Amino acid sequence: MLDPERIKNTATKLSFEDIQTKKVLSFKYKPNLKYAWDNGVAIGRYLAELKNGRIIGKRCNSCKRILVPPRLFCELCWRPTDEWEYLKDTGTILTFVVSHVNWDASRVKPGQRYHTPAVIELDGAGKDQGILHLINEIEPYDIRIGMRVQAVWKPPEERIGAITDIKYFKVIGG
Amino acid sequence: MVKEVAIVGIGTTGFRATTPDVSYRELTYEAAKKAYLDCGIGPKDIGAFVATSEDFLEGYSIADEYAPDQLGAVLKPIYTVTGDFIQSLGSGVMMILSGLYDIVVVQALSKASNMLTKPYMIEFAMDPLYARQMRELPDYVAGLDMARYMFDTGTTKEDCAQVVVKNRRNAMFNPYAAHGCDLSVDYVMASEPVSYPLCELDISQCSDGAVVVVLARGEVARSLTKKPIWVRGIAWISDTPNLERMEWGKARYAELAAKKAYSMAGIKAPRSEIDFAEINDEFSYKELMHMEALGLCNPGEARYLVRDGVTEITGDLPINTMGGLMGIGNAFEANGAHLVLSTVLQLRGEAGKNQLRDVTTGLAMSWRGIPTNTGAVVILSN
Amino acid sequence: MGLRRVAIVGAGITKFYRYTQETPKELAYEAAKMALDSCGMTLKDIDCVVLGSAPDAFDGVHMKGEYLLDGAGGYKKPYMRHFVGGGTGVLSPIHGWFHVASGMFDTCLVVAEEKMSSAFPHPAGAFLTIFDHTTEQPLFPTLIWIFAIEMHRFMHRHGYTKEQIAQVAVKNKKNAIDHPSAQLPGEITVQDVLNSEVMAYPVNRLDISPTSDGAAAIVLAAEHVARRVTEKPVWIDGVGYCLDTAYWCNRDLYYPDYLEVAARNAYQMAGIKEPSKEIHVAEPYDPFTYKELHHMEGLMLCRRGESVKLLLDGVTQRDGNLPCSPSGGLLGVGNPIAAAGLMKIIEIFLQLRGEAGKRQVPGKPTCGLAQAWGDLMQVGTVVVMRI
Amino acid sequence: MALVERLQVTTQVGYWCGEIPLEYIYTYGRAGEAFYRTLIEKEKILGAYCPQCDAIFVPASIFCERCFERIEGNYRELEPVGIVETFTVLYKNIDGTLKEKPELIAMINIKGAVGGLLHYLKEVDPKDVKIGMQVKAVFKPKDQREGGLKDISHFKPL
Repeated sequence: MLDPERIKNTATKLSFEDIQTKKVLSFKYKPNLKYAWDNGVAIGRYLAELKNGRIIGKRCNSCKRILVPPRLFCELCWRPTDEWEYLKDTGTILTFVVSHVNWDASRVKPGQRYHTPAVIELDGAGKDQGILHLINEIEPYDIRIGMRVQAVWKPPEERIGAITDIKYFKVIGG
Repeated sequence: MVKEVAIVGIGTTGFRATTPDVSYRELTYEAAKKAYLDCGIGPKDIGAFVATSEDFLEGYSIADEYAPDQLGAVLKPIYTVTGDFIQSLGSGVMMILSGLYDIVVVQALSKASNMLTKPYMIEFAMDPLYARQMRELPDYVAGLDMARYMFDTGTTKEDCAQVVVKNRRNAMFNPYAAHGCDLSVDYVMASEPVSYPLCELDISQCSDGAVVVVLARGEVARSLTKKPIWVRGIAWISDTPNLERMEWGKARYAELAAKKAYSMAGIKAPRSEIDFAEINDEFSYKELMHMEALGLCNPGEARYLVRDGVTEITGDLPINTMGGLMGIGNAFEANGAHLVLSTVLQLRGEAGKNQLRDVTTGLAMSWRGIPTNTGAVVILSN
Repeated sequence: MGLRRVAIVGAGITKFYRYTQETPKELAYEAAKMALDSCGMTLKDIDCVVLGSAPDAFDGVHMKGEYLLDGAGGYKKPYMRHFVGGGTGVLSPIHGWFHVASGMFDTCLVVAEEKMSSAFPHPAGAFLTIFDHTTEQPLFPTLIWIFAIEMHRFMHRHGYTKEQIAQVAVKNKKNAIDHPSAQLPGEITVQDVLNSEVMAYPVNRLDISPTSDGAAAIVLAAEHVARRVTEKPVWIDGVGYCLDTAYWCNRDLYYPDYLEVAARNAYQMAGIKEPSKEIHVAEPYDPFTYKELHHMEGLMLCRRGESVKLLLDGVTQRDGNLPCSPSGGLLGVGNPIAAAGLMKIIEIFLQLRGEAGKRQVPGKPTCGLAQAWGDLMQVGTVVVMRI
Repeated sequence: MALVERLQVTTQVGYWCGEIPLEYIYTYGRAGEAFYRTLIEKEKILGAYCPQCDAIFVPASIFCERCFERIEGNYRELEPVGIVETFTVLYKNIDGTLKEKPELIAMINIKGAVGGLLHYLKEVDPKDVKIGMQVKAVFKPKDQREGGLKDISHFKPL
């Protein structure tokens, strides 16, 4: 049997104020964790094509998918992937979210648009072959699964070879 | 331990200071592909996988997510050990001995070149209540340890420099090594002080690389390869994590792990039954300290062995024949992996120019580095 | 299979709070010492120690396993930390099982700990860096996004509604009233859930388990030791764990295939053919309301699309035919990630021994399972236990 | 070797920069709080006595790591004096820059206890420092003490 009395003494409850007002001592620390991750062959090509305003995948002839983001091997068939293949920048919303919070759990400020990330199945990539990106130019709660969307690109001079070279996807129907 | 678990396949990308042309996925896939071809298997033959990684070395908060794809482990049993490769290898051995699996794959990789703030990452491993509040370059811990070791054993900076010269020269003829170099003792002794007595060249430089090992049970192992390398003993021990209470100048973790591994392997006199050893030399003095802790020589005697060439490839007790960390590189969690790789290559007779003649039993030993007191030992024989 | 039998013989758990003063070492110690005391063992009787703890980003210590070592009793012992994100808590007994079942060790102390309150401004910030650093992080995602994405997909494919799914929070928070470690127990209504703050549609605040500080521990022993230590050893009869691809956008999230694979492995090892009948009590992982249902289906405790029916018919209540999360789950007791998974293992340990007190499910259950989940919608860990 | 395709031109090589943006506030726990309160208020070093191991362990903790007994109630206040178990001369800062003046860092075993503190050694010429040397703590003025290791400014020869 769990002993409630003993369990009560295992931890000392605090509140955020206890720490802020120094009721208990503490040590503040900001770690310095910086990285430069090698893109390699597949992601290197993916980012380079994004800079050209194109989305590229790599086909796996065994499971008939076009892998996006591309990789040099198909993780399901565990074999080298085949041809590179440009994908249209249109697709279908598989699922989406209306997020009232930011990445650090703070709430989206009143007047600011809620974040609306979605998994977008890119045309031609194959069933469920989606990428994560943002939806915009539509009221967050008007978005529906199944809607057709198209990428809205940054102007060429602003593109740096990043997933954010696509500003967002806008709804074009459905 | 009777002949029950063997290393049947091993694959590596080799170790280089930087690997800018491949992503960590492509690096690992290459090592896995070679390991599976080495023993003629594919992912469908593998019962389970054990990956090795630490979050902040990879730059992720849950780095184990990115392990399965490159190993062919999608929708298969796989988990990550946040420890040294030899600990993961120990997990793989236990998984086979448990009876659940016949073949288990164990992986480790290093992308040290992608880590831009290494000293801060090591500081981040220290206890935030005490040692971390010094906010100093963590190498001071090795400086303190080296100073005490030299005080206790009379070992000199010259003896330590001899280790660097030996290991980096051995690495020149190891195609998988990143930091081979022909140095003189005086050259090493002249390097800039970092945390005296620890100088620049007393510290191993980092390298990138991946290693994948295939373990198999007894009869399955014999069916997969003509040269199974048997795991005769494996153990890992952690001494206190508190720098404020540890025994400076000693490697008690290595002593205790070796004792357990020797008893499993039925080894009574390590000095004569162990033909060669590939052991942690992240800092020059550590090779000597570890030799003594492993019972390969008496306390304070290691320096004479290195001075008299006993631990050279041509000596009676070759140590770090393929370069150790000084020569192959400090690959963090993958250190144990390249030490095991070097041991397997020698036992298979595939060590090329550094090949030792008629060796049967090798020992690989790893330490997890500052600020830990965790070590692991594995004894392999052909 | 002629496997060496391994039993759980002791258990310990701390109180779960949003903020605690204790250091991670002290939390781990409190749980580990309670586990040893509960079966009259001391650290001298322990051959090896296994530690489960989720991302280092919460407690704020790199190589956190090494830091926690003395608190978990690993001093000068074989000590190892494993890690599969949220699934860690149920992987801990599995990793411990390997240690003992291999014959290399007779006893193993398994400790799981998490102190999320060290992370500021909020532990959720740590989840930014679980996403692919090049193709996803630039969009500043947070974990709640992909929970909501998965929940939305789950609702869309089965036609489940938020009102139905909210019943899980009502059930679990009520059950948690009887759990001494509970952080957020309480009597709430479906309406409370629907009216609580929207976090990321379709997820509201009361759909989510809280972040917590806490630790839990169990003692494993080989059969000959277990029978000496306790008359009611609880055998680990089935273990299963599995990861899916990290490319979570390239698979349909409505059904956890990886969990089905893990469950099949555990059932096969335990000789279970009909899980929905042979499992008497279950602790599926419930970091979010919909996850308990999502996992009941993956565990094959019911057919796909039928989990809500079981919930609404009261089958999963404590007095139902298949009680789920009688402990109060992560939603009620709290979610210190790895310790939350081990809390569920401990609940089944106590239920099978008839020692769950006010939480005890009727009918003297003899076979139960605990399950955890985590990573990028990607890992299932399952343990089947019998008495 | 195993990759079907490789980068052929060096300009194709690229990397993506990023960091892990987190911040932490660590509370000191029951024993750590007592340790630093004692340091601030009484300029003493708090240890904890373990009856089973018959030793006082510094810094104080609620449990003995060796025998796992609870020793929370056995705190002992020790004089801030000890001996140098080992020492080093640190030339570089954590950001890799050279220190203007090398710093002496030592492991100081507190007298009468197992364990001690890592800290700076000052007011001594590095040449005169010996292992086994007696040292004592020099505290910051009380109003500058914030509850941290640096409440002790440094150790100096006795």
